[in-house]
Amino acid sequence: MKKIEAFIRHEAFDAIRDRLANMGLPSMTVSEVKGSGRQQGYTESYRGAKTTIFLRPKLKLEMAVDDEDVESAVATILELAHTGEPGDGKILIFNVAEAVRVRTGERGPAVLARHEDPLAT
Amino acid sequence: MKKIEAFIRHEAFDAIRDRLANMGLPSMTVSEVKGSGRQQGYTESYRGAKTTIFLRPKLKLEMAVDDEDVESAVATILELAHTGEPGDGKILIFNVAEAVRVRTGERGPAVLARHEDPLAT
Amino acid sequence: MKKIEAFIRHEAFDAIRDRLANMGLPSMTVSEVKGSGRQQGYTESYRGAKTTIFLRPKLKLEMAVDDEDVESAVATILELAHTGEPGDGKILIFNVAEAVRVRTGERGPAVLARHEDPLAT
Amino acid sequence: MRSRPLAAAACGLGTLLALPVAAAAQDAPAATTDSLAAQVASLASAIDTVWVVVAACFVLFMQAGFALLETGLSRSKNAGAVMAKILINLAVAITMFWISGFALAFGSGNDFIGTSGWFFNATGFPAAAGTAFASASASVSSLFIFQMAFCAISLAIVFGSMLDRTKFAAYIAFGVVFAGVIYPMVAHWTWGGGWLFKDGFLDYAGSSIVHLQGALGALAGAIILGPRLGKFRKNGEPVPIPGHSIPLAIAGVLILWFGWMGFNGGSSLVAHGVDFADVLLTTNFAAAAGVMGATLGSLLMFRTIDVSQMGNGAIGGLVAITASCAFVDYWAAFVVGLVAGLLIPVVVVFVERRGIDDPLGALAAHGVAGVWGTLAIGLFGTATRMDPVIVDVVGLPSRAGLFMGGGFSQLWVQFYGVAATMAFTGTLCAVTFLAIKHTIGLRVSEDHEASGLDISEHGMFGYPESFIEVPGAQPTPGPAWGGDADPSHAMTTSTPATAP
Amino acid sequence: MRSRPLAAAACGLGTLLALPVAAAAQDAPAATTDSLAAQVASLASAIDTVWVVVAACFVLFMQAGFALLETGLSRSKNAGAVMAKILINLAVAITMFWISGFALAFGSGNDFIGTSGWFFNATGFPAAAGTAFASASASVSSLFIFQMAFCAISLAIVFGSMLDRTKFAAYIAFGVVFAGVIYPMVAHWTWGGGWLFKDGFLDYAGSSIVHLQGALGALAGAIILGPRLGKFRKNGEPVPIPGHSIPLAIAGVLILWFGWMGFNGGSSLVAHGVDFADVLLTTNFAAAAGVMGATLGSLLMFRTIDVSQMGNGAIGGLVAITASCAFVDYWAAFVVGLVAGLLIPVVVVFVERRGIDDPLGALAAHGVAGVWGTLAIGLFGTATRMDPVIVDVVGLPSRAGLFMGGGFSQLWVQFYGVAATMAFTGTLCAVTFLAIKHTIGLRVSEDHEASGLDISEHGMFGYPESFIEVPGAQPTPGPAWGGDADPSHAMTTSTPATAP
Amino acid sequence: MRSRPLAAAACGLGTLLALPVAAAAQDAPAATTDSLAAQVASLASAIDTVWVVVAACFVLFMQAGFALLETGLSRSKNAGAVMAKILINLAVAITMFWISGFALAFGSGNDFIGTSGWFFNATGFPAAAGTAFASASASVSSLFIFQMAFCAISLAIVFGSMLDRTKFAAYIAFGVVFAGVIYPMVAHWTWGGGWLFKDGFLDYAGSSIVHLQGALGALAGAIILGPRLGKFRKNGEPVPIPGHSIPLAIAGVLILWFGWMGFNGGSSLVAHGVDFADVLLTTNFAAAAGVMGATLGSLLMFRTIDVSQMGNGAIGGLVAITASCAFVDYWAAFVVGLVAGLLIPVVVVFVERRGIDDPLGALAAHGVAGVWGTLAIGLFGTATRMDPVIVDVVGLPSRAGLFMGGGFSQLWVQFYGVAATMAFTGTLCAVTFLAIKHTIGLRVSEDHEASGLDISEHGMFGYPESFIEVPGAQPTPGPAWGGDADPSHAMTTSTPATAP
Ligand SMILES: Nc1ncnc2c1ncn2[C@@H]1O[C@H](COP(=O)(O)OP(=O)(O)O)[C@@H](O)[C@H]1O
Ligand SMILES: Nc1ncnc2c1ncn2[C@@H]1O[C@H](COP(=O)(O)OP(=O)(O)O)[C@@H](O)[C@H]1O
Ligand SMILES: Nc1ncnc2c1ncn2[C@@H]1O[C@H](COP(=O)(O)OP(=O)(O)O)[C@@H](O)[C@H]1O
Repeated sequence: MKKIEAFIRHEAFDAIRDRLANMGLPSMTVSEVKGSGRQQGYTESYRGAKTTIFLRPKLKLEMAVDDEDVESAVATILELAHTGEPGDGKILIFNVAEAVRVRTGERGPAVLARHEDPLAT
Repeated sequence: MKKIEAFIRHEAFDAIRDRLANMGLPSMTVSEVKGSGRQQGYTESYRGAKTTIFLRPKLKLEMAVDDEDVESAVATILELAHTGEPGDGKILIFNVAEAVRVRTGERGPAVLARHEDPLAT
Repeated sequence: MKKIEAFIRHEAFDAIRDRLANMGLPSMTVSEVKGSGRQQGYTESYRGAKTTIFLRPKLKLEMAVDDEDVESAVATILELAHTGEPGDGKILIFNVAEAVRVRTGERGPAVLARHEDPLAT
Repeated sequence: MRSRPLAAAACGLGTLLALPVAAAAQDAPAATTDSLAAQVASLASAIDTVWVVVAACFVLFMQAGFALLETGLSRSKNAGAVMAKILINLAVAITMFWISGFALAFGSGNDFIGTSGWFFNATGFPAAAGTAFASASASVSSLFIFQMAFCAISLAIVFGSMLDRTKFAAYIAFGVVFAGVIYPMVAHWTWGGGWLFKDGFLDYAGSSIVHLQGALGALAGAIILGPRLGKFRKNGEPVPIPGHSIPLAIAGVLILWFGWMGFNGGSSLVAHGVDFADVLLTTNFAAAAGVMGATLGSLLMFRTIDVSQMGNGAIGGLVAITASCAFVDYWAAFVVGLVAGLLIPVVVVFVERRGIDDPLGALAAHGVAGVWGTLAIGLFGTATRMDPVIVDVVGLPSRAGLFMGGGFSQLWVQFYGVAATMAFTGTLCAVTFLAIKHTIGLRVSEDHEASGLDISEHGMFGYPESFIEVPGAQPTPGPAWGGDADPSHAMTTSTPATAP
Repeated sequence: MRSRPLAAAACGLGTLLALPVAAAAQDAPAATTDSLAAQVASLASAIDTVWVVVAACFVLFMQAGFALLETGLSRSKNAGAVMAKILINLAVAITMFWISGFALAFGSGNDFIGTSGWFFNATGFPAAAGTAFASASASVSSLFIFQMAFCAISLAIVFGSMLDRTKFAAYIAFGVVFAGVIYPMVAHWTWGGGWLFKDGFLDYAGSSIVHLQGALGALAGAIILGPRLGKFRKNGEPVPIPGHSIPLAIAGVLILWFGWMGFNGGSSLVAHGVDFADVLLTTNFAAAAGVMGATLGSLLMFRTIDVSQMGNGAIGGLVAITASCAFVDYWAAFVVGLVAGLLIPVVVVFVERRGIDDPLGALAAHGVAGVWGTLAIGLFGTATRMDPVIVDVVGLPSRAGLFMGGGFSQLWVQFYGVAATMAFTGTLCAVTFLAIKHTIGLRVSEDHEASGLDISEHGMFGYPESFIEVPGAQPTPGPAWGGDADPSHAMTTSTPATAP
Repeated sequence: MRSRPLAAAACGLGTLLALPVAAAAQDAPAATTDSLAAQVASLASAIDTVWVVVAACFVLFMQAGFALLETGLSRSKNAGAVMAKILINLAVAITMFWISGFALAFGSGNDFIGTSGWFFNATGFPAAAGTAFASASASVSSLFIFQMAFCAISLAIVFGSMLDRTKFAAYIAFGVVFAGVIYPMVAHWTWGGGWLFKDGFLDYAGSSIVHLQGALGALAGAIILGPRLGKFRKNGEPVPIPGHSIPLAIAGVLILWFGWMGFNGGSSLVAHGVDFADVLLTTNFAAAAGVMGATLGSLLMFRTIDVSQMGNGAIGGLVAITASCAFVDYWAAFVVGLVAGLLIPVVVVFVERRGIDDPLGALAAHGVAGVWGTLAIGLFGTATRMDPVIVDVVGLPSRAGLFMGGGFSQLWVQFYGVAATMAFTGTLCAVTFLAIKHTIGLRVSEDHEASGLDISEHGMFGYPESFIEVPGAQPTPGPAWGGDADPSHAMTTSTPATAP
């Protein structure tokens, strides 16, 4: 079991979510974060006082998947989040020691398995 | 040392936090996230234009604990976050390579040890 | 490759970001979280009804770095986030199984390497 | 016409109205005292009408005050539903006051109810046709607007204690009954020349007629609805649910304060031959004292200076002085407001202890303050100020308040006037709410309440970007935030990047 | 002077004005009928002026209503830019109406255009110098203020459909042309005594002159700008972009409702010798019906009670009754408003289906409702109410609306009046916007739009704390939140910690 | 009574006021010129009173404007505390103006101070008893309300530069001294017939008396308080702290703009026999020019169109024209406003460079603009407009401004009037703030400041949901958001789920 953490642009999310859901991987969590990186800062100005801001709004996408789905999920994100401009973000992959489904108490890879759930598409 | 990440419903949090604090595990971090999963989307409507939204507000609970506390913490979360309806969420467990307490600079499992801290209950 | 997760005070962030950027580690992501820990709760009051709140605003700093940079990054955070009062936070370190740069598709430690990027300072 | 376009403009805009006064002044062969007297009477009516209309507009504007106050004190997931409620209630109040309210309140009839003038059929108002009324005072239309705005205020108060959990349809159903029947009947008793009027009951601008009635509806509604989910812990302890925006709530209070100048000031219904502005002094002194009283009370009771209580203090002071503003001296007005302010936190806690969930504090600010203000006339009223009504109009012997050496007689009238209002309005409101509860339903389902009324009843949040994805809501920083000051758009220079 | 400081105060403050009336009443040897007649005429003028000035202030205040409505319905990344737009547009409208607007609209000239009185040079207005106008009615200054406020409203309407993507400089450029030339010319046709006036075209307070003109600008602008990024899916389906704050938007609607009392009420331009308050009844009935109509329409069409549509319903009802408020009976006013309200969701959907992105719904609420309200006079106008203008002022034979037995004649005039306005204003607005587009540019770059106008055009977000770091924005909980009630600051007791 | 319920209603509501005018018109045996003259005088008073009262209400409403402006420009963790401040300050100002302010300002006394009429004891005002004042102009009560509202405005200005760090108790302490002593004394010098009045110093509606005084308090306060934590970097460079809501701030500006119509317009104190509406033209032209000036200034200095500066430009233009609105021509009003607007960004930067932290920009918008506007009379005043005061009332020889060919005499008076105000008010405010600092304390602790005033002084955030958990604040999506359109609640159809 692996967890994918991807720091991406907001604009990319809808397409990624759709594609992954179609692949049977609708389960994920996103959060609003601010990122600093190679992308240039911007300047705000208020009554003449200026500040340069290095943090920019990004989305953090977290999804735990079964080992066999990691590469396809990463490929999807890579394809759809890519613009070629600085600020495209990074994808990190972690080992998951254990996964539990709260609704059922199930554990292990089954919890993260691909599923063709009509509701979730 | 393990880190537990639980994606849960908002309603469940207060009870979980109380129980864990009573167990000597008051240390945790929560954040507002949006989740997609098996739970059904909902439809918003504005001036007749409709959109189906798949993301729903969830809480992400992160707590690093000593190995011996993992199971009791997971059991607590499982018990109190469980409703049996889709949307109950998932719990992921990760290995922590190292933990440091900023206040003291201490490292290792001691940092995550259970503590009967009166202030924190 | 390692990922550092640090739960810190808001006040500490600017200095940490500056120092790390100067060290060639400008890439990181921060998010607003609420933390519970050893730090004391506070009481709010509305029309005489009182509640004690245990969660306090914190910043979560996430940065994936190459193995060789872990210690210097942790030392920097430790130094600048430290006040000695409860609430200083904790630093957790995780192994990263893989890292990918979305802009280029590159993988591996190179993605997280230190870089003297003028734009990012 | 060519050479006088401005006059034409006036005509085009203004239905060109006969202008008898002006005409007389210019080309009439000679002004006679009779023609002048007629013109003077017409001007007197005009000035009264202007004041009443302006005051009515101020009162109408108080709807914006209630809207902000209520939305500010509700949770943000219900913020849009509050605004929908205000709009539909205002619409219902206006419509019902036109259909039946004005007739029941001000039509001729008996001591309890008016029975003529449905649909504001002016011929139903003998008084309106009477020359005295028509020529000497404000136009009947202006009086209608003023009274209509009052009725809408009373209805708006009702739902302050019912925020965050009431069904949209219930607003309409209750509004029809309240604005169409309940409120006007009680208004008739005093302002329509009914039995309370004949007994010398005084309520200058409606502490009990407008505010207490609204609060009684609020009380009945809050009890029948029950508290919001999560408002009380299992042990009955209240949980703070402090609304989502104190700035909006207090902006609402300030709008109400402003509108009250029309509320009390306009209740003279005349602007000439009387110092109608004097009630604005008592009104402002009481409001100021109300703020101070609630500040002090909050500090003593809660050991904190609760901002929402300060706002309620202002409202409480204003509500209390509404009945008495024309009948008490300045110092007494200050006392009336101060006591009202001090009562606010006490009553708020008392209400909450009873398990009643009143998000706005309407029961304290409009209910208890309304009762107190009405009774205060019986305590602080001066003969000098009361005689013009009690003696000259009603025809009773002169009276004064208890503390002004006048004995208990006025206090007694005030007391049973309030008691009758409470019994009558309280009962009818409770019956109406119960009827709604058992037919179309009064409270939304638990699911809807948890989801928030905005999404469940209106399909969209009041603060959409807080809860759902809005395309483009998150500013996506492109070069516009960075260093590419595009020299081509001179007026819209973006800020140059300073990154080295 | 020593013994009369209050009088002195009056002087110091008030340019010490001759007070002929008072003087006459005191020390004049004897009041003659002639001197009294002069005084009466002066008072008549004063009372008209007071009413017109107050009404003008209400109309000016509507700018705050539009500001809140528009900012509420734009996304929060553009919220500050909306406020900048309101300020600069108001400034431009005032300035241009002073320079050329009033002269073009109300100066003497021909049937199509006024040609005198630039820079509000009062000597350019023969009518103003005429005794009838000067002595009998409101002062020319007060009329200027009133008309100026109207012009600014018309301009404010234009940009409601252009939110979230228009360049700041374009507001100025368009405002100069619209307030300085387009609006006043059409106003001249009717209110300035021009050709439509002579034909008996009726538009009491500007359903077509103010609102339709604004909506035509909005239509031209929205088409030429194109929709916001992300507003339509590739298949043309609209995506909801619901703004960021319904509470602010509806607070804006309530301010507009209040301001409309001055808008319609003040359009009598006189306060004496006529029941000017009566139009406030029709106005409120139509507004109430508009809310109900839009509520019903939204429920039927969308199966949800859209709060923004309810607000648009109120505006639609008010816009529709603006032309007809003085010419129709109460029931007809209700019908006019109800139809306007029902039309709102229909038109909103129709507009969106055409690929036009109108964030505010201005085309429905100001455009279609404006047309409907203007035509409604030809349907529901009564001879009793129309005669004072049609017969007494314009000098045409008596007429009534179609449904009131008057045949098609008035409807026909109303129709071609509207048609002419649409052709003229629509064309000129489109030309102006095209000219702007091809010179200084009308729309911001995609990058700027995505970043939001606030940061890209104004260097700072309207809600800074939401998007950027503000030093100290995040409250850092120190002991102040905890148990250290510092006993030294009595008034500011912090809440004691209860943690065990 | 039975047959005339509406008249009865009027009575019940309105203390049934003798209605001499109407009575005379109907049943008096014959109207004599004497009785008519009395009635005309009474009407003249009534119309003046109506205008003054309405204007006073507008000025009172400006409190809502300041509330929104200040809360918008403070950080959201302090947003509730700002509202508390407005409420308590208004309460204190009203109370103190009643107790001592009106007596000191307008009571009879000497050239420097009034000494009669404490607690608005009307018998303390010989002038009020004088027939000229009582019968010819607005009622003394209405004048009190108007002046009271002015005093409250001046106090409100003080704290704009002290946001985000001042102790609650300090508002009360300073308010008592400022509204009870400092402000009224300076008001007496000019408006109370004092030494500046006798020298021909002109300040029509208070550029220096109201606004400059407030700004001097703001300056003293800001210096003694010191800047907010984090406002300046170690090298002295200012850090932007842009407040939390530009929409609220600019809505506040628009409310102020509206209120200013009463502020300047009502300062005539009469409505008849004079074109009191004319000052509204100069007022609006200056406001418009102020917006343009600040827009241009901001673009030139900052290379960005700062929205808060645009708002300050409007205020600056209005403040500047406040003194001069009745004394300068339209074009000059435009220039006065334009210069004030251009000065805004310059002064804001200058103030910040001095290390003074003025979150609102009050020193620029009320201080420097107030000085400029007062001096502008000495530059642009015309003899035609000044003579009615300078010659007819004060009894000095005719004068005009420097640029109007009048030499330096008026400019000199204006100059030393401003200088005296600055010295006197500046000193007393500084002394008061220092006294507060060394007794009850002026500034909250660093901890409290970091936590925010809302939680530390008021126990609850102004936006609770942003910072703490509110039960049920987060909408919990149950089936209500999904597909279970519950068919039982017809009016409240939830949106059906479309998920396949
Ligand atoms: N090493 C990292 N650790 C955590 N987050 C990162 C890291 N590198 C990049 N990010 C996230 O990705 C976003 C884009 O990174 P950036 O450096 O601009 O892209 P690129 O790698 O293409 O140069 C950042 O804003 C940040 O949120
Ligand atoms: N594989 C996953 N990766 C990340 N987050 C997940 C994953 N699965 C579920 N979640 C989180 O848990 C929430 C509930 O998941 P859901 O699929 O509805 O529950 P269930 O597993 O009971 O069907 C989601 O909204 C999401 O936030
Ligand atoms: N075990 C943990 N897991 C997750 N977050 C933690 C943990 N311990 C601390 N934190 C985070 O760090 C913050 C500070 O922790 P606290 O316990 O007050 O510090 P200290 O360790 O110095 O006593 C908390 O508010 C929380 O956000």
